[in-house]
Parts: sequence; structure tokens; C-alpha cells
Amino acid sequence: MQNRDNIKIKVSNLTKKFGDLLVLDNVSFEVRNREFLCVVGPTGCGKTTFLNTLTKLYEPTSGEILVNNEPVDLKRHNISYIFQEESTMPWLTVEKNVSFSLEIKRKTRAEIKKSVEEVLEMVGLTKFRHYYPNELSSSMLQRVVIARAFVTKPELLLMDEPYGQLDIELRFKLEDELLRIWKQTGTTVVFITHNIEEAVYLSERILVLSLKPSKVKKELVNHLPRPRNIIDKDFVTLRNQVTELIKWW
Amino acid sequence: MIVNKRVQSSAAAAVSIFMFLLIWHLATRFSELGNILPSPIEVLTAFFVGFVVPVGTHTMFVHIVWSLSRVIPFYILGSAVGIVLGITMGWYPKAEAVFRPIFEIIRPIPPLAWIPISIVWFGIGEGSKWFLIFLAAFITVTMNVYTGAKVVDPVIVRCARMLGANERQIFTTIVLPSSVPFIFAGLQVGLSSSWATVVAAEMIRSSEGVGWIIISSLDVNDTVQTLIGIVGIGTVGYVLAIIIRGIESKLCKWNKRGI
Amino acid sequence: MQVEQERHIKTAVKCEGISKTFETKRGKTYVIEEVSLEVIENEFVVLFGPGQCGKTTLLNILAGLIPPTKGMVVVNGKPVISPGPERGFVFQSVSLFPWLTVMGNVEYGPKVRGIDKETRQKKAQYYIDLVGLKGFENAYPNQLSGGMKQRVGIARAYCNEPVVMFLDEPFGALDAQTRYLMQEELIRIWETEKRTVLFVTNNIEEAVYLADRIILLTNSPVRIKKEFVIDLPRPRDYTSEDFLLLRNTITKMMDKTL
Amino acid sequence: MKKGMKNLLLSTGSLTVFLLLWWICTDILEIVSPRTLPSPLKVFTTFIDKLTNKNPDGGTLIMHTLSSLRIALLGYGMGIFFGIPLGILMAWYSIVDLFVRPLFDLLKPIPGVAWVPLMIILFGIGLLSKATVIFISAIVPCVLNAYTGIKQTKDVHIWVAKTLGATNTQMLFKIAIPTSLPYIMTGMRVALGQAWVTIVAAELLASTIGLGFMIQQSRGMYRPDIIIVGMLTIGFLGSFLTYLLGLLEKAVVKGWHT
Repeated sequence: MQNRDNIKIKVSNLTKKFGDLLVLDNVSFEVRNREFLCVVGPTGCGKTTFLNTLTKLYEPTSGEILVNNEPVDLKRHNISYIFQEESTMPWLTVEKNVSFSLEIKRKTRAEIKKSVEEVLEMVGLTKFRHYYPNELSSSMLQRVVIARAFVTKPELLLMDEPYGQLDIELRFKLEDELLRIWKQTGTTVVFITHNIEEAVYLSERILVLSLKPSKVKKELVNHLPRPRNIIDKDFVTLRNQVTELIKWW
Repeated sequence: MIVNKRVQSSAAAAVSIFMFLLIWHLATRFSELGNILPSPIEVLTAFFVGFVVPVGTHTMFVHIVWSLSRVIPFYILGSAVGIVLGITMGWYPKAEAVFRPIFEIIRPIPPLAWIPISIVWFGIGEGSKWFLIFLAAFITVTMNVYTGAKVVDPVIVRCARMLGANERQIFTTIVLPSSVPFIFAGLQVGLSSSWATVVAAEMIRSSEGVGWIIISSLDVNDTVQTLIGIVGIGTVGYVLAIIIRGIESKLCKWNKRGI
Repeated sequence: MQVEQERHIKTAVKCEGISKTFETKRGKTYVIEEVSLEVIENEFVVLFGPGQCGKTTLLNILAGLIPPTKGMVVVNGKPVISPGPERGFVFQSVSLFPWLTVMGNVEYGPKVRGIDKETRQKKAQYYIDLVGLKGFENAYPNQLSGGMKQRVGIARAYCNEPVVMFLDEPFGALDAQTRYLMQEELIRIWETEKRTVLFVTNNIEEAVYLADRIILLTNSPVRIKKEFVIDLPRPRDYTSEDFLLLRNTITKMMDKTL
Repeated sequence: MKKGMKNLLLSTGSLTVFLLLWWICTDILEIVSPRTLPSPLKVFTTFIDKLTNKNPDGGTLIMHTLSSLRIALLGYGMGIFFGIPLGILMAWYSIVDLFVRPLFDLLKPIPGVAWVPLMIILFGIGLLSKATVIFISAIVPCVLNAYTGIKQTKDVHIWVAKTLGATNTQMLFKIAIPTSLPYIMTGMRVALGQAWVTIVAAELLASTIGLGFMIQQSRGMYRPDIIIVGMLTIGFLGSFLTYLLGLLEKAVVKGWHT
């Protein structure tokens, strides 16, 4: 039952070329409101280009991107994007890093104070508000970036393999935290990663990309009940199914 | 796509330089600036004519050769000593402890401030100029190489040790190569410092050289000569810098980051 | 009879009561406490534990890079006091020599130990082919991808003909899929050129896939919590029944750091 | 910290040996005539005397220092005031880059000292001509370093701002300029050095007061002791000003792991 109004993003025939190097080849898909979509593809499938073109950071060669049925516009739509590359600002304290988003959106002093307080609490960084990034571990930096993304209460959250470098125990913890925040705030999440197990663990739906020039190879709905267990039967079958679509090694 | 970017930037460069010369030309032609500053055409023609007709005692070419003959040998000597001292001070803490204090006294004194004492020590002839040029190159190269040799990546050193390299091999096969980018940075800065020093030394006391051209123009109040002197100094300085950068890109292929 | 049979299996690495304390401004920190372990020849042993819990310090001590505060390490029958060519090491950040080509990096070990150009380049070529970098001999490190740099690191350590190989989380910086590839490649190389291997990681999938034996370490200070013999047949399947079961039990046993 | 102490001892040792050698060659054995190299004692007494004594060059050390500082800092201040914004604009707006940079590249290879004769012809030997020369030699490093600093802005920071709907000016002031701050500080330090060199050169060539004038004048009067006093003062002031700039940098540039 796909009614018109609950589609958050509608992408049709999105293509991206750098000179004559074709990276995205006629990609079309939809993301429903409040949905947790995982996009997974083989190494080198141009996933950063995928998200950057989706948000018009890279000008698409052709194709159309609609958010709430209007062409995507970063100045009007409340979108947050967590990049794979470490993106805290070294010259700002943790608190200033987080309030950066709201300052850009020109919110009032009081509003900024309240939301920053809330989100620092949510990711457990209240004690570290006056630290500088070069004084924090990589997992703490990752939390600053997550706090900065959630402080604006985005309607759409894009994440480019944010937990790629963290060790397994921390990754499980941050993934569960992300699911909790996603449930709590009701944002729509597009989470792109190389890690197939992570995609199966987090997603309600999985978009499988092909190698460059990447196309949408398959869409899989993920019916696994939550909380999910990575060693239970159905989880493993779904994981193997996705792996078969991607396996290049 | 990239090609036309380079064409675009050089086209813009041509346009902006042309505009600059045009404004300069119009200013000298139509305003009273004209009677103290020559027009660009005058300067450019005089510059090329200067290669045939002598400016003062020699042609431009000979002046330039005179200046280069002073700079090149002692720039190389100063740089060589600078590299040796820089690396030893950077890598061996004992050497650093011994040489650093004396070096730290000499370093902040600009080479030009040595002009009077160098004339007292080496007379007004070539000797004092050679000493100053040596000093200019020596100070800057030592400083750059010293900082370079101090930041050798400890993990790479540990790697070499694990592979069985002894201390001498660590110095020759790890410390030296990893200091190469800093050596070239030092050579580049050392060159501009030496070139500035020879110009200054020639301005203080000399009978030929690019420095002489611009200082002697003062006596005859001839701004054309001053300007062709400046153009000469600028072009030679630019060419020397290109040469060093060329050598670096050949020898230092592995280090994309080149200054 | 059992003891008799034991002796002729040679011990490659043995350490007794290894402890390490660091003096810092805020007083002493105990990083390693009374670790004793034994690794037999050509065994692939994984030191596994949460986060940055001093596993790397333990590995550095076993390899002779840093001295223990207490206890002794014996490798190949000889006490370990300083780094030596009979112990190969692949660092987490690989750190190849940026000014040397792939061939230059791999032949560096034999070169500094004075082996003549002809033999060492032949040997280096063998290991370059072994790690699958044929054709990249003259490339510089800044032209290589993460995975390829790791391969050069492994070839460089192997080329020095070490008795024991120490690898400190070499695949930490690679993406999940390239990591699977490198794990398979490492096992292929290890099965062709058998060496004793001590491998440090905090990735449980990697540990279960690679190890003959996993030594689970506690959080700081580092102590041996439990040893697991992994007798799954090779090549192992990440999603097989017993693989996942084993992985789950070890993860549950792991100290929580957060 | 024992090793640190040893090095400290070594440094003071080598310094005293250097002074002793200098003292022995001049005062004790008189190998070198005082007209070419005064003894350290003589230099020290002259320093004290010169603080208040006007002759032989018609100005006390303090008057010369103040005059040199005044002109140098005036030209330096102008250099920073115009140079840094120009460098930022050149790096941020490609139009400015395309048209202004070529002119700037013409200026770059010409040493500051080469402008002295032209400025003397145009503005006489007073304050204006010297300040202009210093302005030219100080503006070059300011523009260069500000330009490089802005170009170091990381794409990912720009993307973060763009995703939040930041305007171009917001990105310039909230990301590009903070990123370039450490480079601007380097530029200011280099410019200070250039300014200090150029004031000495200008005073050597044509002036009636200033440290450069003092050392040039005392050469004519066979007073090498004053020359050395002048040189040491120039050196000390140069490093003292750089030290002050370092304090400013520490206060302004926070959070960067230098």
C-alpha cells in the first residue's frame, strides 16, 4: 500500500559522470517516511558518490531527486549527513562542534542551548563538552559527529559507513544506540556500508548496488524481528543471500 | 577538462598582466606620475637593449653572470654544510646539545646584518660577498633540514630495526632519505635568501652585478635603470627557483606532496 | 609416551611471567600482568581481546621491540633482548619506506643483512609473486591501495626469512570486504610458506577464521583469560553453524570495556 | 630526566667553551687584533655604554632600536592588514585568483631589498620609503600563507556545512578561515622575519638613524664592538618578536595538534 504522501525520497534515473567516467548508471528507488534503508555494495561501488549525488553535493549528470515531493534543496530540507571520513572541526570544542549545525541554521541562543544539552546527554558526551577533538579517542569523535547530526532533529539522515573503523564491541553498541535514536526521533535513515552483517542487522529494507558503474542490482525487504541475533538461522540466510549478490573476493 | 583549466588560467594571467601594464602605461602618459616613473614600454625595451648595449660598465648579461658567479658556488657550499650540520643536529642528540646553542645565537641575525662585520673581516671585495652568501644559505638550510631530521617517523625506524638494520644503516637508509623533502624545502628557501643577500651585498659595495645596477641608478637618478634591474633580479630569481623545483620533482618522485 | 611425543614438537615462542608497567606522571600503570604462553612451531596463534587493551604492547615484548618489566621471552631457543631478523613484524600502520619501490621495500631486510643483490632480488620476487603483487615491483607506496600496502608489508616481513611472524592488527584500516579477501590471502600464503604466526586483533570474525588457537586476553591489565583451540576445517566458512557458535561463545566471554 | 640534564650540561659547556675560545683569542693571546674582532668583555662593556652614550654615531642603542622597530612594525602591520585578506580572497573566489595571482607571482621572486633604490627615488630616504619597502616584503608571505591555508580546507567540512544549508559566506567564515588560521600565523611569523631583514637593509643603504645605520656607521669608524652589539641586538629583537607572536598564536589557534 504505497500511498503518495508517505514517500520521503523518490529518486528516478539518477546518473553521475565524472568527465566520461560513468559512476552512477540510471539509479531509481524510493524510501518511505521513517524507514531505515541500508544500501550495500561491493568495494569500489562508488557509495560516497551515491550519497553525495543524492544530496546534490555532486551535481547529478541527469535524473531527479524528490524529498517530500519537492526537488531536494539543502537550504530548505532538514537533512543531516554523517561522512565516512572523520569530520569533527579541530578548532571547536565538543559543545561548539555540536552546536555548529544549529548556528548554521541560525537558531536562537536558547534553542541551541537546549537541543545541544539534550543531544550531548543522549550520546553520553556531557562530561566532555569543553574537550577539543585532538583530546578524544576515535569512538568519542564518532559520537560527536552523531550528536551534531541529530541535534537538528533531521527529517532525513544519511550515513556513509560511520562505524567502519571501530572494533566489534563498540560497533554493536553504537548500532543499537542508532536504532534507539532512530525509533525515538522517527527520522528516515539511509545507511550505506560495505559490511553486509551490519546492513542485515540494521535495515528494514536493503538496496544492493552493483560494481561501478553502479546500478540497483536488487531490493530486499528485511522481515527479521527485532532485536536481531547475528547467529540465528534466518539472519544468516539473509546475510548469505546478500553476500552472493555482492561477493567479488 | 583539465587541459582547458590550464589554458583558462594562463589566458587570465595574460589578460591581467596586460591590464596592469596598460594602467601603468596610461598613468605615466596622462598623469604627473609620468615624470618620475617611466612607461612599461620604455622599461621593457631598455631591458632587452641592455643585453646588447652596456648598462654602466657591462651588459645586462654580464651583470647577471657576475651575480650568479658569486651566488652559485657559495650557495652550494653553504647548503652542503647546512645539510650535514642539520641532519647531525636533528638525529644525534649529543651533536644537537653541542651545536644548537651557538647556532641559535647566529640564526636570528639576518645575513644582511653581517655586512659591516664581513667587510671588516674580508674587506670590501669579493670575500665579504662570498661569506654573506655562504651564511644566508647555511642558516636557512640547516634550520629546515634540522627540523626534518627531527621528525623521522619512529615506526619506520622500528620497522628497519626489526628487519635487522644496525644504527649506521638506520642513518644512511632511513634518516637521510626521509629528510630529502626537507632538504629541498631548505634549498628553496636558502636560494631566495642567498639571492636577496647577493643583491644587498652588491648594493652596499660593488662595481658590477644586478645589485650594482639598481644602486648605481640612484646616483644618476635613472628610474629606467632601477626598473630593468628589478626585472632582471626578479626573472633570475624565478628561473633559479624553477630549476630547484625541477630537480626536486625528478629526484623526489615518491613524495607527491613536494613543496 | 605422551610427554615423549611432546618434546620432538619444537617450541617456537615461549614466555614466562611477562609483566609490563609504565611510569607516568600519574604514577604506575600496570599494562601486562604475569602472562605465560607457549607457541609451537608453525602454529597460527591469535591474541584476541577488546579495544586497545595492551595486546600490541604484549606483541612488541614478544618480538623484542620493547623490554618487559618482569619475565623472559625465548624465541627459537634464544632469549629475546632486542629486535632481530629471525622475527618478522607487520605493523598496524604497515609503514612502508615511502622512498623505496615495492621491490626496494621487500628486499630491504636481506639488503641490510648483506645478502648479495642477485639472490636477494630473486627471493624478493618470489615473495612479491606469493602475495599477488606481480607487476607492481616498481610502484611507489603512495601509488598503492590499502590492501596492496598490506601485501607489501607481509612480503617484506617474509622476505627476511623469519622463524616467527608477528602481525599487529594489519587489516584494521581495511573495509569489511577487502578484509575478508586479505584474511583468505594470508591463510593461503601461510599454508604455502609455513611459519609460526602470532596475530593480534580485536575482530572476532577474523580471529576465528585465522587461528589454530585463540588466546583470549582480559582488559587492562592484560592477563590470559582463556585459550580456545579452533579445529574447524580449513578453508573456513564465516557463516557456518559451528563458526558462528564459536564466535558467539568467545564474544560472550570477552571483557566489556564500555 | 637524567638524559635531559646531560644534554643541558653539554649545551652550557659548549657555550662556555665558545665564549672562552673567543675571549682567549682576543684578550689573552691577542692572536686577533681588537680592530677586527673585539673580545666578549669589550662587547659587553660597549653594550652597557651604548645604552646611554650617543656617540660615535649620534644615537643611543635605544634610540636606534625604537626607530627601527617603529618603521618595521608600521610596514609589517600594513603588510598583514592588506596581505591576509587578499590571500583569503584569492583562495576563496576563483575570479580573484585568476586575475590577481599572476600579478602576485610577478612580485614574489623579487627580494624586498631590491625595492629600496626605487622607493628612495620615489619617496626619498625618509620613513615613507622604508615603510613601503617593508610593506612589500611583508605582504608576500602573508598572502602566500593565507592562500595555502584556505586551500587546506577539507572537502568533508565543506560538505557538512553545505548539507546544513550554509551560505557561501558562512562557509568562508565558519570553516575556511578557521582552517587557515595556523597557516596565517606562520605567514605572520615569516613576514615578521622579512620585515626585520628589510629594515636592516634599508638602514644600511640610506638612513640617519636605526640599528642598520648604527652598524654601518661604526664600520666606518673602526668600532667592530658596536657592530657586534648591533648585530646581537638585531638578532635578539628578531627572536623576541617571534616569541611574542608565538604567544599570540597559542592564544588564538586552539585545538590544533601542532
